[in-house]
Amino acid sequence: MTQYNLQINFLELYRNDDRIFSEISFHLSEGQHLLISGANGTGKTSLLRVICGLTIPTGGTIVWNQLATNNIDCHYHEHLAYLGHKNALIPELTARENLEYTFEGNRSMNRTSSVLEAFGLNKYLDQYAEKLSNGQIRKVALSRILLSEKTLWILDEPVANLDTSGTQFLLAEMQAHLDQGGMLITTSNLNDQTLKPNSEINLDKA
Amino acid sequence: MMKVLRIIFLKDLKVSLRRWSDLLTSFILFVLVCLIFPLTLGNDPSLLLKIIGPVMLVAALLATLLAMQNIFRPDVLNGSLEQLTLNTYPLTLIICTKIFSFWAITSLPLILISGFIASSYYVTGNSILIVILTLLLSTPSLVHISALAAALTVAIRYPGALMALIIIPLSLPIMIFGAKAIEFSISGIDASAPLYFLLGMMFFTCSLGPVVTAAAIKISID
Amino acid sequence: MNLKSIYKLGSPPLFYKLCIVLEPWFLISSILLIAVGMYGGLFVAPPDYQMGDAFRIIYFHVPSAYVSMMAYVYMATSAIIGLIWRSNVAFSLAKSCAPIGASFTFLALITGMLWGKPMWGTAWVWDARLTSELILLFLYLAYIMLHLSIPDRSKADRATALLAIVGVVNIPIIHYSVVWWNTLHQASTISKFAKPSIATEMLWPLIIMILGYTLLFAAFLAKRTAAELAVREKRTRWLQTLIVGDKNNA
Amino acid sequence: MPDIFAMDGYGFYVWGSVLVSIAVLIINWITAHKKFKSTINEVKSFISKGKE
Repeated sequence: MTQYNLQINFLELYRNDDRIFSEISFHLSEGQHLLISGANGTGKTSLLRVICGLTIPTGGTIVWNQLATNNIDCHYHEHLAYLGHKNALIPELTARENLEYTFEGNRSMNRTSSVLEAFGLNKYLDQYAEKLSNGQIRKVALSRILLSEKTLWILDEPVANLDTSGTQFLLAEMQAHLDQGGMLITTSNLNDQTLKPNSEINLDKA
Repeated sequence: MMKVLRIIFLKDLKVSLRRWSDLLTSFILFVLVCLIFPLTLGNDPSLLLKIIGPVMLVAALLATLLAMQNIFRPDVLNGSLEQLTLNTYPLTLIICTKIFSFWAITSLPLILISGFIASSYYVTGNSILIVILTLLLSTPSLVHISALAAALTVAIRYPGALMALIIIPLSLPIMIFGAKAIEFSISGIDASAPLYFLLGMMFFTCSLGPVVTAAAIKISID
Repeated sequence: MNLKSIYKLGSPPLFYKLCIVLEPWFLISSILLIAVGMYGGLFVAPPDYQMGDAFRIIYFHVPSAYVSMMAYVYMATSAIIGLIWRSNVAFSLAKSCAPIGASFTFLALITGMLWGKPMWGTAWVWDARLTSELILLFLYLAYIMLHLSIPDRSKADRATALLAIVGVVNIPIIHYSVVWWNTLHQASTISKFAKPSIATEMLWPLIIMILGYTLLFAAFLAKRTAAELAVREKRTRWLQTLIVGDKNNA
Repeated sequence: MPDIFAMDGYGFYVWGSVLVSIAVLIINWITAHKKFKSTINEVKSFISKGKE
């Protein structure tokens, strides 16, 4: 049983001549939660996208299990689940079809129905995603992450648009994920409810 | 692996069918471009037989151009394409599947109707089959080239003209040989040479196109 | 010359200084060569027995056509290097090649048309070479337009690099399909600029003109690349000291 | 001397292409030079902005 860990060294990102962020370094191992905080426009989303490998950083390295993520032997993406501002739901498909479209992981039926039950989604499964409300769309997207069985969850403002019960359930699920040795990186605005992080990066100061 | 690609293929077919108005527009464009020539030139059979090759190819190019603007754009906007790039499966194969499903849904109707349009241009006998075969061999290349242009311009707000500027020079060989194949068969010459060329181009674009398109997608959603 | 010294060229400060130092030399030598070549081509070389004095246009057409194609290959090569090593120098070179190459393509087209008018009686007869040049111009325009329409610089660099590579793979295919199409249509026209055997006093000015144009291309490229590098590296110390140093001297 | 300019009656085309070539090349050089100058100025203003 390997211990997963993520090491970020001196990450920096420039767009044209504007600095988005620089000198970001941290270490994350199993069961740990990193919170990236900061006001709007301080580059939280950009940082998450760099950590996921969607954006190529101007400088710095991302190391997963002692292998740089651009190394061909590094199976970083097999362990990574990312949810950004965009919920990645295809409006022309129903909620159920959108969920089935995540073709990874062989989760149990019980688990699936309990997650959907807790989010109160069961009634809406056969509606087209374009007919769902923002909160419901967010819940479908989040259930996709919860059911993904990946080690590292990277969530951009996970509780945005969620109602109280949904938030409670999500926080509990995130805690359970950490307890099972999962890893978690989230961003949040200061007034969001969130779990207590093991470490925090505040982009306001950087 | 094959199962995953089949899921993507079927899902793309389903989504495209639910966006049927887009597809209908490009199909109608194809038919209208083909119809406008007889209507404006008059129905002189010798003239129409002369122009059917280029008209068919240009109409197919325009229809492909129109349809392909939307191959990646909606998925980029709703974020599902970036989830596909984060997948463990090779993006090249996913893109290839996507392009193939798009081809099936946008180009197959054109190929099916091309026989009727050819006969309205007074094309007879074997030449109708050659017209259909030409479109069958040239549309995959056109779709792959357009997919590359669409991937490069996916982050641009109004990509239409720029896509045309990229696609038309690159697809010139296909246009030339496609038009020639039709012209040859109508004038009774053996059309196999240009058809072999089209087949070669089809293999060339289908094998290398998705690799470049996948790279372009990764750059565009950066 | 070992591999390491080539690798060093990828360093922006070194390349910037090299551009600044070499640019005047390229410019002066190319002006000299072009002057000699023009004298040779316009006054020394005997008129062609078939085309008379009109053939002298080739001393302007052939070099610009040559440079236009070389520039595209150069652009695509730099683009590949840029994509592989993420080198700012290579991307600056590729981006700077495009407008220069486009203007040489334009020149090749204009001079080709000026040659075609007295020869064919009309400026444009869909000659295979001219048609290929026209397509080349469109490929350059697509590259430039794509670069202009993507605001993020590094994204634009990489997207256009792909386009340049696809273009350079396609150019031979496009060229030969145009030639093939042309032989079916226009087999009768005299469309060959290059004679199988060309007299020495006709040949040397042409070679000198080609050399001169190439060096001129190098001079333009050096200037534009230096500018492009300066934009990209403006937050680095080496460039700031270089430029502020310039100010102190002046 | 007029012979040279007449060029067998092709004078317009030959000298035309000479002039066009020279003009385009000079314009090319001017734009490159202007671009370089404006870039240097841009960098200078960038530096002075950084100092403030």
